[in-house]
Amino acid sequence: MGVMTLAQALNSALDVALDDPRVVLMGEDIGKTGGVFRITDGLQRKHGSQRVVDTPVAESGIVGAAFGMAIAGLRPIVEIQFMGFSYPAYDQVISHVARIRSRSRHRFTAPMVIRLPYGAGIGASEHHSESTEAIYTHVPGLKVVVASTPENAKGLLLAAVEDPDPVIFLEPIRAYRAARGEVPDGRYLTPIGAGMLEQRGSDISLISYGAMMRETTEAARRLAGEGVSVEVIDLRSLVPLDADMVVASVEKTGRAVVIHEAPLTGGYAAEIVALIQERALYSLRAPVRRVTGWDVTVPLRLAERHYLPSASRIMSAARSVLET
Amino acid sequence: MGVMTLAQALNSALDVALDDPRVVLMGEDIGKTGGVFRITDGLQRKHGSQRVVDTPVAESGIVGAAFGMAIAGLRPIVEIQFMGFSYPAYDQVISHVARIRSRSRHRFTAPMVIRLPYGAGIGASEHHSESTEAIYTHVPGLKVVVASTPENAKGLLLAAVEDPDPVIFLEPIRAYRAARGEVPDGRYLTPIGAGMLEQRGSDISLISYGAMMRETTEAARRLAGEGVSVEVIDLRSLVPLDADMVVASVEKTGRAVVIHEAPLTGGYAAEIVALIQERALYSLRAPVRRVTGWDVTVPLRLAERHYLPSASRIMSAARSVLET
Amino acid sequence: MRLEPRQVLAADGTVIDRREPDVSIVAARYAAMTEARLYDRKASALQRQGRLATYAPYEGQEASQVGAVAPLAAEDWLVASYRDAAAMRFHGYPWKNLLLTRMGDERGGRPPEGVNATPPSITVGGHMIHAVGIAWAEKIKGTRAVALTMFGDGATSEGDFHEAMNFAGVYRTPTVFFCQNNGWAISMPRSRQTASRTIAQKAGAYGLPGVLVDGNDVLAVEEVVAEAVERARAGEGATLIEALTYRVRGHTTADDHQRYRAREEAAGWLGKDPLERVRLWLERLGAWDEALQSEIESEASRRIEAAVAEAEAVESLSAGEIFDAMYEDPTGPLVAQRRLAERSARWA
Amino acid sequence: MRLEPRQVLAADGTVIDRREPDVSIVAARYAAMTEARLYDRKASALQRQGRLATYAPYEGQEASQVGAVAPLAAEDWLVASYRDAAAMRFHGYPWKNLLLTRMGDERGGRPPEGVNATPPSITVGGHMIHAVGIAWAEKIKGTRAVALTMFGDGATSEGDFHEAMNFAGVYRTPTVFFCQNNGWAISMPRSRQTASRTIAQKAGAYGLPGVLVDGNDVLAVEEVVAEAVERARAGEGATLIEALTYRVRGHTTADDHQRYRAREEAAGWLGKDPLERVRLWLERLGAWDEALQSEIESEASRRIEAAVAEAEAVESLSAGEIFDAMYEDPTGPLVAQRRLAERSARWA
Ligand SMILES: Cc1ncc(C[n+]2csc(CCOP(=O)(O)OP(=O)(O)O)c2C)c(N)n1
Ligand SMILES: Cc1ncc(C[n+]2csc(CCOP(=O)(O)OP(=O)(O)O)c2C)c(N)n1
Ligand SMILES: [Mg+2]
Ligand SMILES: [Mg+2]
Repeated sequence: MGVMTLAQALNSALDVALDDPRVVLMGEDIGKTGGVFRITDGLQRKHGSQRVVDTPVAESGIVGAAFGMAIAGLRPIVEIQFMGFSYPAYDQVISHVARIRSRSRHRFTAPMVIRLPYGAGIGASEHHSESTEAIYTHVPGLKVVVASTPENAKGLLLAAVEDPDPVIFLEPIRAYRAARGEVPDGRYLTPIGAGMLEQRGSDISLISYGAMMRETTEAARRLAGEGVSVEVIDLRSLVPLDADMVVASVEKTGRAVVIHEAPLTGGYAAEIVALIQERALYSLRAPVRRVTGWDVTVPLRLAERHYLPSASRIMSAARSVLET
Repeated sequence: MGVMTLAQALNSALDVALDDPRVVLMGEDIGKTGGVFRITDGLQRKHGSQRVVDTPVAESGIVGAAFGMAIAGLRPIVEIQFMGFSYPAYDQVISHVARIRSRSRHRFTAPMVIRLPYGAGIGASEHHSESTEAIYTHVPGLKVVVASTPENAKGLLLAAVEDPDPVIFLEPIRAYRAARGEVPDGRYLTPIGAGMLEQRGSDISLISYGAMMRETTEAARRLAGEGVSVEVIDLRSLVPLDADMVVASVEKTGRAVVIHEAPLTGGYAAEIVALIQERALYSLRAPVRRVTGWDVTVPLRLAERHYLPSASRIMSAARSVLET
Repeated sequence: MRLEPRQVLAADGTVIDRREPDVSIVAARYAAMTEARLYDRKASALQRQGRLATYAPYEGQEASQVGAVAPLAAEDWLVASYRDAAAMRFHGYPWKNLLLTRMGDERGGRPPEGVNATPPSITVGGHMIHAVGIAWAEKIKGTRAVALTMFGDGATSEGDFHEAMNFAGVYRTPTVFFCQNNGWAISMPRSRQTASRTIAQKAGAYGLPGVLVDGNDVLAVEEVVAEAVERARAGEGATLIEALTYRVRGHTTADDHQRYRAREEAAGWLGKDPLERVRLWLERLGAWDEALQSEIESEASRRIEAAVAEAEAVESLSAGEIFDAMYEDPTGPLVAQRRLAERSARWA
Repeated sequence: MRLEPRQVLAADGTVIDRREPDVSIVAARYAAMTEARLYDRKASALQRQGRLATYAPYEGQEASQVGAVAPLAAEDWLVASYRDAAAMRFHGYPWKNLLLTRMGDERGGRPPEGVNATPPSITVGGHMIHAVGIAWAEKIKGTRAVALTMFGDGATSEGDFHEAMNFAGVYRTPTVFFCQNNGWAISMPRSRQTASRTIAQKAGAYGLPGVLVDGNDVLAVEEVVAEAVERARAGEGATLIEALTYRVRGHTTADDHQRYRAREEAAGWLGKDPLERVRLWLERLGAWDEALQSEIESEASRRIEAAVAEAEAVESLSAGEIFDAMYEDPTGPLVAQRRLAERSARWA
C-alpha cells in the first residue's frame, strides 16, 4: 500500500502483469523513455527489450502484430501514444481483434489490452485530446473500460490483462499526475463490468467516468453545499455496462445527468440515456440531461476551456433537472 | 422521369454529377466492371478514365488522395466497395477529411462524398454486411446521409456532391435492385438535413432510415391492418438530423419505436431516443423502444435471418409500446 | 534481384537445368493438385446450384497453393486468404470447414485442434501482419515454428502489407510472405496496381530478400518456400516470395471477367497449366497413365463428396447460437438479447 | 541507387567536385537559414516561458528545410509536418501563423490566400497522400503546379507512406516526397525504424527514383529538389528524396533526449552544422563578415519579434467562435450548442 499517482499505479500494474511470461508490452517509445507519459518507466530495463518492445511508428502494425501474438498464446499489452493515433489501427481492432473469437467459434481468441491515453485539458496539439470511446463501445466483441483513480487504474488494468477477451483500456491523461491515492501492493483485480457507487444520495444521479469524474464529484460537492442529496456513479466499465446500478440509482432519484467529454451526438451518454429511458421511464421526474463536449473538433489550448464540461456546467444542468 | 432501381438512380446521379468538370470518381473496380454493384456502369466509357478512376486496393490511399484533390478544388466522389472496408480509411476521414475546415478556419475545405454500400441481408461474406454509421455520426465535421428510395438516392447524392462539406453517403445494398420507383431526369436535390414524413398517423411513430425502411413500412402496413394509426419517418439525413420532425411526431403520438440494423449498444438509435427523451419526455406515454441488430458480429448467410430486425420484430415492439 | 522466375519444370514438362526430382514427391504433388482442382470445380458447381454463397475459384493457381504449404511442418502456421482453400486444405484445414464458411456458417472458421491455420481472411491486407505477430510469438516462446502468409498482388497495395513487411524486417520474425501474383485484383491488372516492375522487389524496401518464382511450377514453388522456411527457422528472418501465376476464372462466382479482360489473355496462360506439366513429366517417366488418373480422381472425389455431405448435414446456427461466441462469458445484454432473439425465432 | 549522398558543400565549406555556386543565391540561403535558426531558438524560449504550448525544434535541419522549398514556385504546394516551420515560412506561411498554432490558436492554420501550404500535419504519416491528391488535381486541372511533402524517417513506417508512394507511382503524379531523416523518431533510432539500409531505396518498391542527399548541405538539397520538381513538372512523376540530417535537440520541448541517446552522438553532427559550412564558404569569398552577420540577424529578429507581437496580440477564440468552422453553414445543433457555450462562458 502506498500513495501513488494514477500514472504510477499503471506502471505498478504493468510491472506486476509482466510476472506472467506471456505478457509482452508493445508501443512507440515505451522503452528507454518509458513512453510519452512515462507509464512504462523502468520496465524495459527490468524486464528486457524482448518483453517491453519499442516499435516503429505504425499503429496498425502494432495492433496487428499484437493480435497475432495473442492468437499464438501471448498476452500483449499495447500502448498507443494518444487515443487520436489509434485510428490507423481501427481496422485491425474492428475487423480482427474484436472478431476472431466469433470468426473461429472460440478456437482462436485475442486476449490483449490496448491502452489509450485519452481526453482534453492539457493544452496539447491537435489529435492529442480525443475522447472517441464511442467508436469502440459500438463494436461487438470488445470490452471498454475507463480508469479514474490510481486504485481502479491498477485493478482494472490487471483485470484487463487477465480477461480472456480484448479490452480497450482508456487512461485519462489529465488525471495521470493529478489523481493521487492509496494503491495496494501486488496483484488485485477491479472487476470489469461493475460500476462504482461513489456517493449515495436521493435527489439526483450524476453518472460519468474517467477524467470527468473530477468535475462530476466537484459538482456533487457543491450541490451538497446547496442541500442537494447527490448520488454519484463512476461507470468504470462502459462495455459491459453495470446497467443495474444505473437503473437502480435513477429509480431511486428520478433525476439524472450523464457527463462525458466526448462530443454530444452519438456519444456514449446517449446509450445511458436510452437505457434509463427504457428501464426507468416511469421513475423519471425530469428529462435526463447530457453534459458533454460540444459537436466540434476539440479546440487547441487557448480555447480548450470552452469545450470541456466544467463543474458549473454540470451543476447548472443538475439544477435545471432538479427544478423540473 | 422513368422507373429505376435504386442502383440505376445512383448511376444516373453520378452521370449528372460528372457534368461538373470538378467531379472525379474514384474507387476499386469502378471502371470497366462498373463497380461491384454496377453503380458506375458505363461511366468510365462515357467520361474517360481520368474522371472515373480505377484505383489500387488501398482505401486509406483512395480517401486521402481524394481529400487532397478536394483541397485543390476538385469534387471527388469515392466509392468504397463495402462499408466494412472503410475502416482502413477511418483515420483519413476522422483526422483529416472531417477537420480540415476547422483546422484551417475555412481556408481549406473537403467538399467530397464517400459512398458506402452498407447493410446485411444478401448472404454475403464476413465484413460485407456492416452498418457502422455510428462511427461516422459521432464525428464533428461530417454529414451522414442514407438513401432509401431511388428518388431520394439520386437527389441526396446530387445534394451531397454540391455540399460544401464532406458527406458520408450510405447506400442500402439490399435495396439496390429491390427498390424501384419513379426517378426524375436530370439534376434535382433532396435537401440534406430534412427527414421525410412517410406516413401520417397518431398512435405511434416508427422512425428508421435506409434499408430498414422496407421492414418499417411493412410493419406499419400490418399494424394499420390491426387498426393502429402509424406515423412513419425516414430520417434520410442522420447528421444533420431533422430533430424537429422527430420531436413533433412523438409529441403527437406519445409513443415511438426506433429501428436500425446496426448493433444496439451505441447505435444511432440511442441518439434518437436521447433526443426524444430530452425534448419530449412529458409527451411520452411509454418507453421508446429500439429495434436493432444484436450486439454480435453480423452472422454469415445461414444465420443472418436471426440478426436483421424483421417486420414482425418491429410490430411486436410497437405492440408492447402501444400496450403500456 | 533475379528477374527471371525460378523454375524446375517447364510448361512442357521438361526439367530445367538441374537433377531430376524425386518421383514419389512429384506424384504426391500431382495428386494434391488434382484434388485441389476437383474441389475448385465442385465448389463452383455448388455455388451455381445455390448451395454455396459465393466462391473464389483458384483454378490455375494449384501449384502455388500446393507448393506453398508443402514445406510446412504441422506446428507451422498458415495465415491465408479467401482464395487459398487448397493451401489451407493441405495444411490440415478440412474441406468441410472451407465449405461451411462458403455456405455461410461460422463454424467453418473453427478448424480442428492442432491445425495451425487461421480462418481465411476476407479483408485484403489486414492478415499479413498477423503472421508477423504469430511468428514473433513463436520466437518469443522459443519454438521453431514459422508462419507463412498468403495474399494476392492487389493486397500489396494496402498499407498493412508495408507495416507487416517492415515489422518482419525490424524484428527478424520467422515469417514467409507468399504473394500469388495472379495478374489481377478483381478487374485491376497487375500493371495498374503498382508501378514497380515486380512485387518481389518490394522486399528491398525492408531489407528483406525477394524471390520470384514460376507459380505454376509446383516444384519450384516448393523449393523457394523450403528455402525461405529454412532461413526463417535459422533465425535469419523473413522472405518475400512472388509466385507468378494466373487467375483463370473470374474473381468470384459473382464476377464477369469478360467485362475487363480479353479471352486471349487466359488462353496464353492455359498453356502453362500447373497440372499438365507435372503429368507430362510423370508420364515420360512411366509414372502416369489413365488408370492412375482415374484412381487419383476417384479418391479425391470421394473425399470431397464426403466433405460436402458432412458440411451439408450440419444444422445451421440457431438464433440463440449467434450470441455464443462474442466473449468467453456472454455479457448481460447478450444474455437478454439472446432471449429476445430466441423468442422472435419461435414466432417467425 | 547511389549510396553516397549528393553533396555540393562539404562540412568545411569547400565545394565538392563542380563549379562554384552563385554567391548571391548562397548568401540568400544563408540569411534564410539564419532566420530559421533564430526562430527556432525564439520559439523554444517562448515555450519555456509558457507562451507556446509545446514546440518541435528543428535545429540542425535548417539546410533541409530551406533547401527543400527553395525550388518551389508560389503556385506549388507544400504539405509539411509539425517540425517544418522553416520550410513553411519560406514557402510563404507566416511565422505569425506558425506561432499561433503553437500557442494553441486554430487561426494559425489559416495562411493568407495565395499561400499554397496546408497547416502543419500533427499526425505522422497521413499527410503524404494529400500531396499526391493535390498534385493529381493540378495535373487534372492542367496547371504546372507540383506538390512537395515533408516528413520524417519515422513516418515512412506508416502504411499511409506506402499507399502515397504507390499512388504516386501508378498515376505519375507531380509529387516530391522529401524525407528528413534526422536519425530519430522520438526515442527510436533510424536503425530500429526499418531494416532497409536507406530510406531512399524504398522508392524502388514503387518504380520511383530515390535520391540520397546530404541534408545539411543546403545547395545539394536545393539541387536534388530542383531536379525532382523538374521531373514532376515534365510529367515524369514523383521522386523520393532522403535528406540525411540530424535532430540536434529533443523531439519536442517536452522530450528529454538524454534518456535515450548519448551526448557524443550529437557532438559528431554539430561539426556538420548546415550554417557554418555556408558561412565558411562565403567568408572565403569575402562575402561574409561580422557586420553582415549582425545585419542579417537583426533583420531576422525584427521579423520574428514582429510576428510574436502580432500573434500575441490576437485575442483567443471566444466560446462562440469554436463553433464557427465546423461546416460552411452551422447545423442546428451547433447553433443551439453555441448559445449554451456562450452562456456558460458568461457565467464562468
Ligand atoms: C480491405 C478490403 N478492400 C477491398 C476488398 C474487396 N476485394 C476483395 S478481393 C479484392 C482484390 C484482391 O486482389 P488480390 O490481392 O490480387 O487477390 P486475388 O483476388 O487476385 O487472389 C478486393 C478489392 C476487401 N476484401 N478488403
Ligand atoms: C499517427 C501518429 N502516431 C504517433 C504520433 C506521435 N509522434 C509524433 S512525432 C513521432 C515521431 C516521428 O518521427 P519522424 O517521422 O522521424 O519525424 P521527426 O519527429 O524526427 O521530425 C511520433 C511517434 C503521431 N503524431 N501520429
Ligand atoms: Mg490477384
Ligand atoms: Mg526523425
